Amino acid sequence: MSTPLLSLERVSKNFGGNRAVSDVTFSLKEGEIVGLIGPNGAGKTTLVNLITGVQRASGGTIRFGGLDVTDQRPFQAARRGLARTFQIVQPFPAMTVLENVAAGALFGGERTSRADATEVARGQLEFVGLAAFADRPASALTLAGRKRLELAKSLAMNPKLLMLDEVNAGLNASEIDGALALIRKVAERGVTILVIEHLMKVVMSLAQRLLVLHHGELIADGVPAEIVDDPRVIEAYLGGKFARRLKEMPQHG
Amino acid sequence: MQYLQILVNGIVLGALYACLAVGFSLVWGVLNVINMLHGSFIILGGYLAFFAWHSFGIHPLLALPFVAAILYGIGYVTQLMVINRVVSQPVLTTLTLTFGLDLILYNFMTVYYTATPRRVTLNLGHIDIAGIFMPIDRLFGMLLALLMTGLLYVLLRGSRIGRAIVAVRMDGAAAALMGIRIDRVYAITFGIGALMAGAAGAIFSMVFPITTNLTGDFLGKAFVVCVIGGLGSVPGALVGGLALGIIESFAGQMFGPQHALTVGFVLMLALLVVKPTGLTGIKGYE
Amino acid sequence: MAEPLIEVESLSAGYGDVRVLWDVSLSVETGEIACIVGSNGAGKTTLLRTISGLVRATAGRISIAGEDITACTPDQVLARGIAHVPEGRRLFRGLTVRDNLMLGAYLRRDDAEIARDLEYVYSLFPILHERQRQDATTLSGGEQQMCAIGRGIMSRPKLLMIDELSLGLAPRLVERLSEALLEINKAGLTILLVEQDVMTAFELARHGFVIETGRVGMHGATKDLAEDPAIRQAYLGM
Amino acid sequence: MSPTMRYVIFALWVIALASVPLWAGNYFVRMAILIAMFSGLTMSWNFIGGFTGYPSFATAAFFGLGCYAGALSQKAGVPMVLAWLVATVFVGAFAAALGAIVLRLRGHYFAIGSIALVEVTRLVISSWGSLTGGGDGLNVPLIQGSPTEVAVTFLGVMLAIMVVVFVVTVIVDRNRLGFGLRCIQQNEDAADMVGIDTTRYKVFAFTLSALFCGTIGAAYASWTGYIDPTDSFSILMSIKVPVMCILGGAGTVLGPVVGAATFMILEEVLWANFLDYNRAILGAVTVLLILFLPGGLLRINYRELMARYAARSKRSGAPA
Repeated sequence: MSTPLLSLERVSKNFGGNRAVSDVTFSLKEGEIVGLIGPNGAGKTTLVNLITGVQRASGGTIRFGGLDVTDQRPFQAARRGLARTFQIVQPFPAMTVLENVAAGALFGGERTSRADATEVARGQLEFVGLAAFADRPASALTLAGRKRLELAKSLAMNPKLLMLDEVNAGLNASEIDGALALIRKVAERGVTILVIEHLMKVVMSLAQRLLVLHHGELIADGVPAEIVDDPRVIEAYLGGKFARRLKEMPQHG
Repeated sequence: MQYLQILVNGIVLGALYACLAVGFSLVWGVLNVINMLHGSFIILGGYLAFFAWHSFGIHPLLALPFVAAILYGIGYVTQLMVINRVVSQPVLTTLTLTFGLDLILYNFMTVYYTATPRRVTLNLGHIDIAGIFMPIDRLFGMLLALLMTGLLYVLLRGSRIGRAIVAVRMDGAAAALMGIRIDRVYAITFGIGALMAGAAGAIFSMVFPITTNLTGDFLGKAFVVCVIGGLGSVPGALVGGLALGIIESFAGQMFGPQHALTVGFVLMLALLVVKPTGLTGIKGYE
Repeated sequence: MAEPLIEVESLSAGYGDVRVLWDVSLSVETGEIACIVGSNGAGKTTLLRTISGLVRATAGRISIAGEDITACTPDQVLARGIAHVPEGRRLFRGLTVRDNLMLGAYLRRDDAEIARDLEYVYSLFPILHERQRQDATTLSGGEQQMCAIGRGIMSRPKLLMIDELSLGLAPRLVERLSEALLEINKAGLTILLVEQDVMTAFELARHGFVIETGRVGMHGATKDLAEDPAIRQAYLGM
Repeated sequence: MSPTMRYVIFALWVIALASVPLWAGNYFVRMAILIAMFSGLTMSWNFIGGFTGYPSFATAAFFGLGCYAGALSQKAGVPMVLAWLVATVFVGAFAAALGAIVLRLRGHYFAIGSIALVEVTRLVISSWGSLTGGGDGLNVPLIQGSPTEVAVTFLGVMLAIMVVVFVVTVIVDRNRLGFGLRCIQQNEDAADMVGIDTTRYKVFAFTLSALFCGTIGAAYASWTGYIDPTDSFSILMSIKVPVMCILGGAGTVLGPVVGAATFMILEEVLWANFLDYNRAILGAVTVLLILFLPGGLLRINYRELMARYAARSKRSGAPA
């Protein structure tokens, strides 16, 4: 078996007395699409922050491509090929859409010149369908547009692993479908993808494997069909009483 | 015995510093605004007290409530009409704005009062206990400063408006859900900040000669006290003020009085870098 | 059928251009307990924040006892009788339990009545009386929720909105809080409960609304909703 | 505005300032020197305050250290121009060393820290009497020549520095560094996430903002022939410079030049006409600027303004 692209070993994060992430262990193979799900406050974003060096793990080891990256800084993560989009989109608002993506190409993708970076950026905007907006300021885009922009910016960094934090939050149904189609297209390029979602619905059709986080602990790791019937998952999402009730009900689903 | 004298001098100075800085600290902590007007507010308070005494023979103690009320009014209106418009903007904006306001106030003060040092001379004599020398006006000033600071503490802890100020500082959105109007509380807080500055000025005028040339120095002291003690709390300002007073007193003895100021600032820079939340520090504003 | 106390009609709202609520309608009758359930991120909290005036509605209408409050600021909404216990309790650090409770009565000036209401809250939750001089944020999670609910009651509202009653609390504490809510309700207060834990909400409330991605899906009597398998789908999305 | 247009405007402005001795007296030459000097300071501040968005009030610290480094070098026998270089390098090194520490602070704390920097440097210089002459100040060897010759020389010097800072600004604006700094200004966390080594970039910007303040300070000392701590480390300067930059348009290439010129001319007019109230009027200008023109003169959409004005006059002109 080849070495996994990303592996976490007993990773924890404490805030004061709170344990936001505790003893999480999992790994991602190259080319996989994996969903990381869990109710709000489960520690998903914290986990992504630990992987990208925004926050430092209180314990455990994170390896990326065999390299120990537990103590890296975010810009190092970016240059190593770990890109992410934010739950709350983080564009450079006063810059144009093109400049936003070019920033990704220039600094994260380590392009040598701005002209070169701009060229790459144009290609990525074409890919995500924002080419027509290239010269508009990023702040002028709709939310769905800004999410695409985030994606283009991350792709311009030429990532090996792309982490999408709640890419669908705030989008309507048709926009979500568009976003999912786009993610599949990205996956076809061979990029490993970790989709972070609190809505199970979204990742069901997309991911080959699901990781479920609850109260900072990894409570399930498996294929989607198994996950939805996992009593611990149902409890995490609908509450303990509902889970018990469901068990007593003769027929469901 | 000499050290005891230095310590006592430091404590007296420190009490005055606490009173001088506590309003600045409150404004910074609650509004997240660095109020560059604070130094001029102090001098304005001092001048008002001086002229009340000099022109009308009103004892500073009697003038103090009036001075405080005038400064409160000025602060309240300034915040409500001007600063509230940009209060949530970055520090460059708010700091520059209050600096602009300070230029205006400062200018009018120098034109009307000139920069001549002035002092209310009460000639109360001095006391001498166990070899420690203490002019009574200083002692009186210290007690007044502590009293004012204490009153602010009681106000913040025990009154309806005090609770509202603390609530706004801790959690603006939750405070709004209590029916608290944030813009009004900001204005009241800024008014209290100005009031405390004015009171400190009035007290200072009984102890040292004051002049508009001192506005920058006073503002600098307020910075240092805040950084040492942490933002927005009365106990923090008290700790910061006393610490600065004592440190300056000893530093003045050891390195000469002209270095006392430097030591305070160097200490503040060091502290900023090591522990930006101050010694007692609760982190401001979440 | 009883008069609706609060009515929300075709409400839309969001943050900037991020629209969170789409055409939401619901009403709560005077004297009842109603609940809003739905998975996280569905827009429940935003709905409460919009009713409270913390978030501006972009379309639609909110009214209490027939009076339009769509454009009201938070203090005006509170003055008209809607109190909001926010998600995560949001007690004020640095203030005692008693001060936190008193802040609930910030808009009131009738000191004698305030004192009576304070006694009432203490009788509902005696532990708060015991801890009244303690910094409110040093309380345990359940006690904090009691304090937050008490703080809501202190404004003497017509409607009490509670966001995530059971969040992070042990089942035993949730039972205790539920009993208290029933008692408050019996005393005449209408309650709108937002809850992640479906069964806790359904057991307490008579009417329920299910919010899915910013829209009201199913609604009706909670005893019917509880039997509906579609609930599970709304959460797990199969 | 196209880049070429910017360069043309700047070149014309420099030529205009350089031509002042040809058609006006010493008063105006002095004014031109000060405009060039503050343009240089304001463009310097623009690196950290405009491009990077860090509210630095440290200008006076760098300027003052430049004054003293230059003056002391000259007194020690270093030739004048070399002394200016010494001052430049010294102040640059000082900022680089300190930047790594101070730039860990953000927002209000950075602002206070930068103000403290001015106070500390001033206090150290004024207490170190044996070296700096303390509060009595320091005499700097004057250059030979008639007052007019001296003034013309220093006009040339200040304009040369101004041109250099402008060229550096243009270079920074067009390459990777400027792009990265803008990203930091817009959103520091996001900048970090796209692979920008934010700490290094910020230290760079801070050092750039200091470097030429050092040169200008040293040149200023040589020009005036006398410096003292109060004048060299004036907190007023530390705040005037950002105000100038905001007035023109922080973060733009030409904004600092426009702002410095506008402000200086305005200040001079006020000085001349309202001797007693010039500070108050300066304050009022600052307040109005912050409240009504936060983006600066260069960011006003003049075309739209004209269109609106035209529309209004048409409407009011139409029969009722």
